[in-house]
Amino acid sequence: MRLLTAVLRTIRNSRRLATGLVILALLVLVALFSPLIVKAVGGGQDPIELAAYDKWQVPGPQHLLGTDQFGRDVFAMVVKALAVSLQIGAIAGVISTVVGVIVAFVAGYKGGWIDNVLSTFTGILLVIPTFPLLIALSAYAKNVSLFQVGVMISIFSWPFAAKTIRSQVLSLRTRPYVDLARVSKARDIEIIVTELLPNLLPFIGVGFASSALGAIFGLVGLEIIGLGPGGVIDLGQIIFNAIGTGALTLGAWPMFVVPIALLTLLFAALNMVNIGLEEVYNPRLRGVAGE
Amino acid sequence: MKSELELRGVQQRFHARGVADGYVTAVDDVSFKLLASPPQIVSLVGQSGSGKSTIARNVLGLQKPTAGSVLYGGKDIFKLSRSEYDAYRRDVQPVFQDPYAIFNPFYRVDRVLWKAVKKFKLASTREAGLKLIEESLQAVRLEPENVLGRYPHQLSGGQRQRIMLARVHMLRPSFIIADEPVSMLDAQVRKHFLDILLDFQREHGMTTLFITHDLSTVYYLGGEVMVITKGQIVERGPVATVMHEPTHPYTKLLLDSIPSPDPDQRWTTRIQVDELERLDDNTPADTTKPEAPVL
Amino acid sequence: MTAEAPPAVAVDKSQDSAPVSGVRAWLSRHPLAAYAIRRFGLYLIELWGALTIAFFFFRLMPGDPIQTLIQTLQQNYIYNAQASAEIIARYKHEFGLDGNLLTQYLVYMQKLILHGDLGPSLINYPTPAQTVILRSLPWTIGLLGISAVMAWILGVVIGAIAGWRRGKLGSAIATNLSIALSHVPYFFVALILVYVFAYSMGLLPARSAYDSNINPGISFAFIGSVLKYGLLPGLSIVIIGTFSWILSTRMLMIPILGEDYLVYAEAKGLKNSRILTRYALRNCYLPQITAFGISLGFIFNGNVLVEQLFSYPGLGTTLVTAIQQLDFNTILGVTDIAIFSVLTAVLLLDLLLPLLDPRVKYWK
Amino acid sequence: MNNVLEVKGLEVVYSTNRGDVQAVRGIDLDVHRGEILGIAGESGSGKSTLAVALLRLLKAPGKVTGGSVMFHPAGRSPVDLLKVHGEELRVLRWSALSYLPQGSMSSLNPVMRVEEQFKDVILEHAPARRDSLGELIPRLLGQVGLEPRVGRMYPHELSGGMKQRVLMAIAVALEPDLVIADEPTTALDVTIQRVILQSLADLRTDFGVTLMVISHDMGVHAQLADRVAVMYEGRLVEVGDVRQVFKDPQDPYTRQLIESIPRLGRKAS
Repeated sequence: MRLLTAVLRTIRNSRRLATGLVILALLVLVALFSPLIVKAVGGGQDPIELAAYDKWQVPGPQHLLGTDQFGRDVFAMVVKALAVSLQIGAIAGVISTVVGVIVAFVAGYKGGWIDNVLSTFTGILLVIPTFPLLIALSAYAKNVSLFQVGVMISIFSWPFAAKTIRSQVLSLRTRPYVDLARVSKARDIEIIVTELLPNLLPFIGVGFASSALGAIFGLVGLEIIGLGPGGVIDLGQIIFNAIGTGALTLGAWPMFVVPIALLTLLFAALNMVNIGLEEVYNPRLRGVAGE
Repeated sequence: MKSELELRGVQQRFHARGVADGYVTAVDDVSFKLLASPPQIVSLVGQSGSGKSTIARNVLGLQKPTAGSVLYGGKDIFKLSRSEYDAYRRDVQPVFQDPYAIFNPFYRVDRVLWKAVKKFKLASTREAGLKLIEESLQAVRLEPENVLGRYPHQLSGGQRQRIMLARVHMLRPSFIIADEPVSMLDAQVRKHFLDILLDFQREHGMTTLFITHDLSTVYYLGGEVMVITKGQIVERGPVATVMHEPTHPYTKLLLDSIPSPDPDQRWTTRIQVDELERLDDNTPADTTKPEAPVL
Repeated sequence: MTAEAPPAVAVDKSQDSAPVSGVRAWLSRHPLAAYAIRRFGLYLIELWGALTIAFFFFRLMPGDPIQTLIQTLQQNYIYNAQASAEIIARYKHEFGLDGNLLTQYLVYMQKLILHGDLGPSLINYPTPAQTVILRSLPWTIGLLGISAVMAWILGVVIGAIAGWRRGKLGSAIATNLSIALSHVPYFFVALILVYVFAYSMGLLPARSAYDSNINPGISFAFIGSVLKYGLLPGLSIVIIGTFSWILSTRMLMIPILGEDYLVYAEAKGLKNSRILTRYALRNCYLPQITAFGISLGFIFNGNVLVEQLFSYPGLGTTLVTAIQQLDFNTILGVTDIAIFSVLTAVLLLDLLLPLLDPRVKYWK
Repeated sequence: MNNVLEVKGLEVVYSTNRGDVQAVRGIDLDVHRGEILGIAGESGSGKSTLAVALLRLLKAPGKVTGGSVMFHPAGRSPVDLLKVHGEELRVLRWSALSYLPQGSMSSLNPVMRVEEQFKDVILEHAPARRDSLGELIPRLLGQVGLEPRVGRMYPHELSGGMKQRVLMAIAVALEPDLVIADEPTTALDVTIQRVILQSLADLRTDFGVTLMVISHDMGVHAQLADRVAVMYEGRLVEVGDVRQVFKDPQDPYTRQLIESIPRLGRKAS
């Protein structure tokens, strides 16, 4: 309950954060209702079935965004693909945030050689180009599911979350209230969970948003090379499709423009959440931020 | 009853870059003993970087000394059995410097009091706990209804610092380790705070280790004083004696540096403080301090 | 009953009291040298760690590329010769696949470190992978290096001004555009640029790195052609890169505006332009140098797709081709080269930093 | 004209979303040429706001809502400090009106050598001295008891007291008419405080500057000031000769302030 009021207070303090969250909520809502929307578009039949309609229809009242080379309704495809893209963001976001948080707490709180080892390892993963590893992984691991791709992307995206949160843990663990908890016989795990974690929520939020961004970006990248997971259509795949079939030259611009616009909107929203949180919770930015 | 807290040859070194041997010695062979009875007030006075706050952390078991030991009832506090550890924690409690940072901004202020009730099993029921909390708040001249349920930022520095005293009042430790508890309070509030500490000594028999940079508060509290500089205690004795007949040149320098609030008693002589000597160690002045600079 | 953990002790402080050695004393008197040595040591550890991670990553990958390769080889032998164990063993040896994993690792690292040998490339057998990679390396370094540096300079300057003039319209536009676009993948912009400038307007080429009718060499025609062909892929990296540097520089700039030394500079009666450059910018571009190093790996990731889109003959394209052909030595080699390049660039930047920022040598 | 500064009816408010808070309420104050004027008061009394307003460094949400501040720099025509803007104000700064901030604040640019921070202000206002810089900076540093090599150092290599001394040397580099010092001894160790107070007194003797010293510490005023002005809740409750203020305070608040000074049972030497 108190968490909720704290969250609401935070949102009220930043228009940027609020805007980002609203856009995000709208996109999530569309994704949640995507089965219904798709159904409504199809009006009894599956609009994403092969040869459901004539191919390469231009946008019109029947097909808001036209149809593709297989005669599928592009609008329905985009709605469904949005859900998939959000899903991958959520999967990878959760996994990398959880891993990142654990590593950050162990490294930041325990310190010493454990911190050295973990930080060096995190540093390596942060700096080395991981995309080759990712594409190679998906190339070899054929017929991967969406979840597996999410896990694969998380392998490379947790260091970002770990790095941000570790530096916060380092600064928080020397706070006097941590000392006070210690002299009140609190154990390490208790201090981490009750004293540190609540104050780190915004940074964990930032870590989640960044990882989700990275994952969506990563999946789109895989699709562009043609190495995405089988059986699902995500926004990247529609773009890949549009390029591959020369949809641009055929005048089927929505196949290309709409997914890009949606992804850009999604990136912008997540980024606004990111920056909004940073501005609200960084006391040095708080005083002077805002335009 | 374990009625002694003793530092025996405590040394604390920290890693530091850019200094002669890679270490700075914050505390250097410090020994002293605090007795629970008769209750006493012992002040530890020194300037920034003298090592006085590190000693507080050593005594509280927050920092293990590089050498020497901190003994509670004759036993090293870092080697206590579980029951001894419980007793030590109960018996040695702090008041910290910064009344803002001592509260976790996420929680209401009464949480620190409830934590004390629960962790040290001061009361078995919620009602009994609340009664205890209210009593202790009143003992430090706070109205329970004015502070309970508030967030830290809604209270003044003086109120917050007194909540920490209320916590001490509840726990009734034999030893209070007070690390610059009044340096961030205004003059009026400061006097209040010191009076409560004196009350605690008289009425509840608590012994206080009072760490400060300010000789005038030491004078107000009375009792014993130890002067520390560069990690070493250079002079100790009853406050009146040390203030009136200082023997160590550093104590004299400290006393001479307090500006007299009388325009007819202006300094006529000059003192030289050679800050440049630090440069000759090739020591970056601001990076060798092991602790965060105090505000 | 014995004590459970004694109270947690502040940890980053050493407990040992080793005697002062001559080396340590020397290092403490030469903080800059100590910094450089420490940094180089870290570089070696990172390099070793990253190469090791990459090696085991590829060898332990699900789907076993090695097995696939062996199968391909075996199939080939059926047509070429008898599938004799001897021949397979020889190929295994040549590709570094004989022995257990540890042996393979040791042999691989030994060849790599002592001879710079990455093993033969599968598709170009028997050309070694390093030869294949070295052909494409200059293209990537040229494209990525120039565009990354340009994006950094543009972004830091614009971002600093946007922070400095916050509240003004121009600053608000730059800031909000950056917020919207800074996380957009490079190839989105690349796609749009291709659509507008290559397909619609036909102004610029959309594929390859230079006009195939011109002979490569040091000639104006060739260089002009390289620039012309590199413009679109480069631009896509520059545009998005600039936006993200604008954003982070602005975030660094705004707290600096509240710093006492800026108030002091104003009280000194210095000219605004001077305060901006000598006081504000000088304090906010320094952390961005470190950030630039860290971003390089990330930029390389995005660059792979851009190269692919433009069929630019750089590392990214080589990598994607190699993956499609299961040329595992080349894949691992590209990864190794990318790791080496990025880590070395970061090292050089970090070594450069103390010359620009007097505080660095005391950092941990 | 014997006054360097004549403040009349100065009002400063801070606008908050719960209405305006008046920080300075109608202050009248003259600063005599060559004197050291102490401004005393507890935290929240408005003394720092006064300093910032006089220096024209007041930032939103603070705003001057009334009054005038006539400034009489030697050899220039008098100006109302509240009415000068842009280039005119910039030229006035440092050569006529200079500022000594608290040394523990990060007023020195962390990435510039100390001598560079002398140079930029000297060259800005007195470009003719370019050739004599090599001699001028060490002399200024020497004046506050610092060795010439301090000029080659960076702020992070200096202790708090040294930083304060560097700031003092920069403050008088152009022999300004008035130096406004805001809590110049706060957050320093007592021994360093004494040295700084001595050096401040020297500045007046050596450079003939007028000093306005803002401090919450009554001991500082007793040791340093010629006259003391006491502020309470944004008003001046008392202005007078330092002896009169300490020995015979007229205002009850001043009396209270002086009584609350903790005293040691030992006389300072």
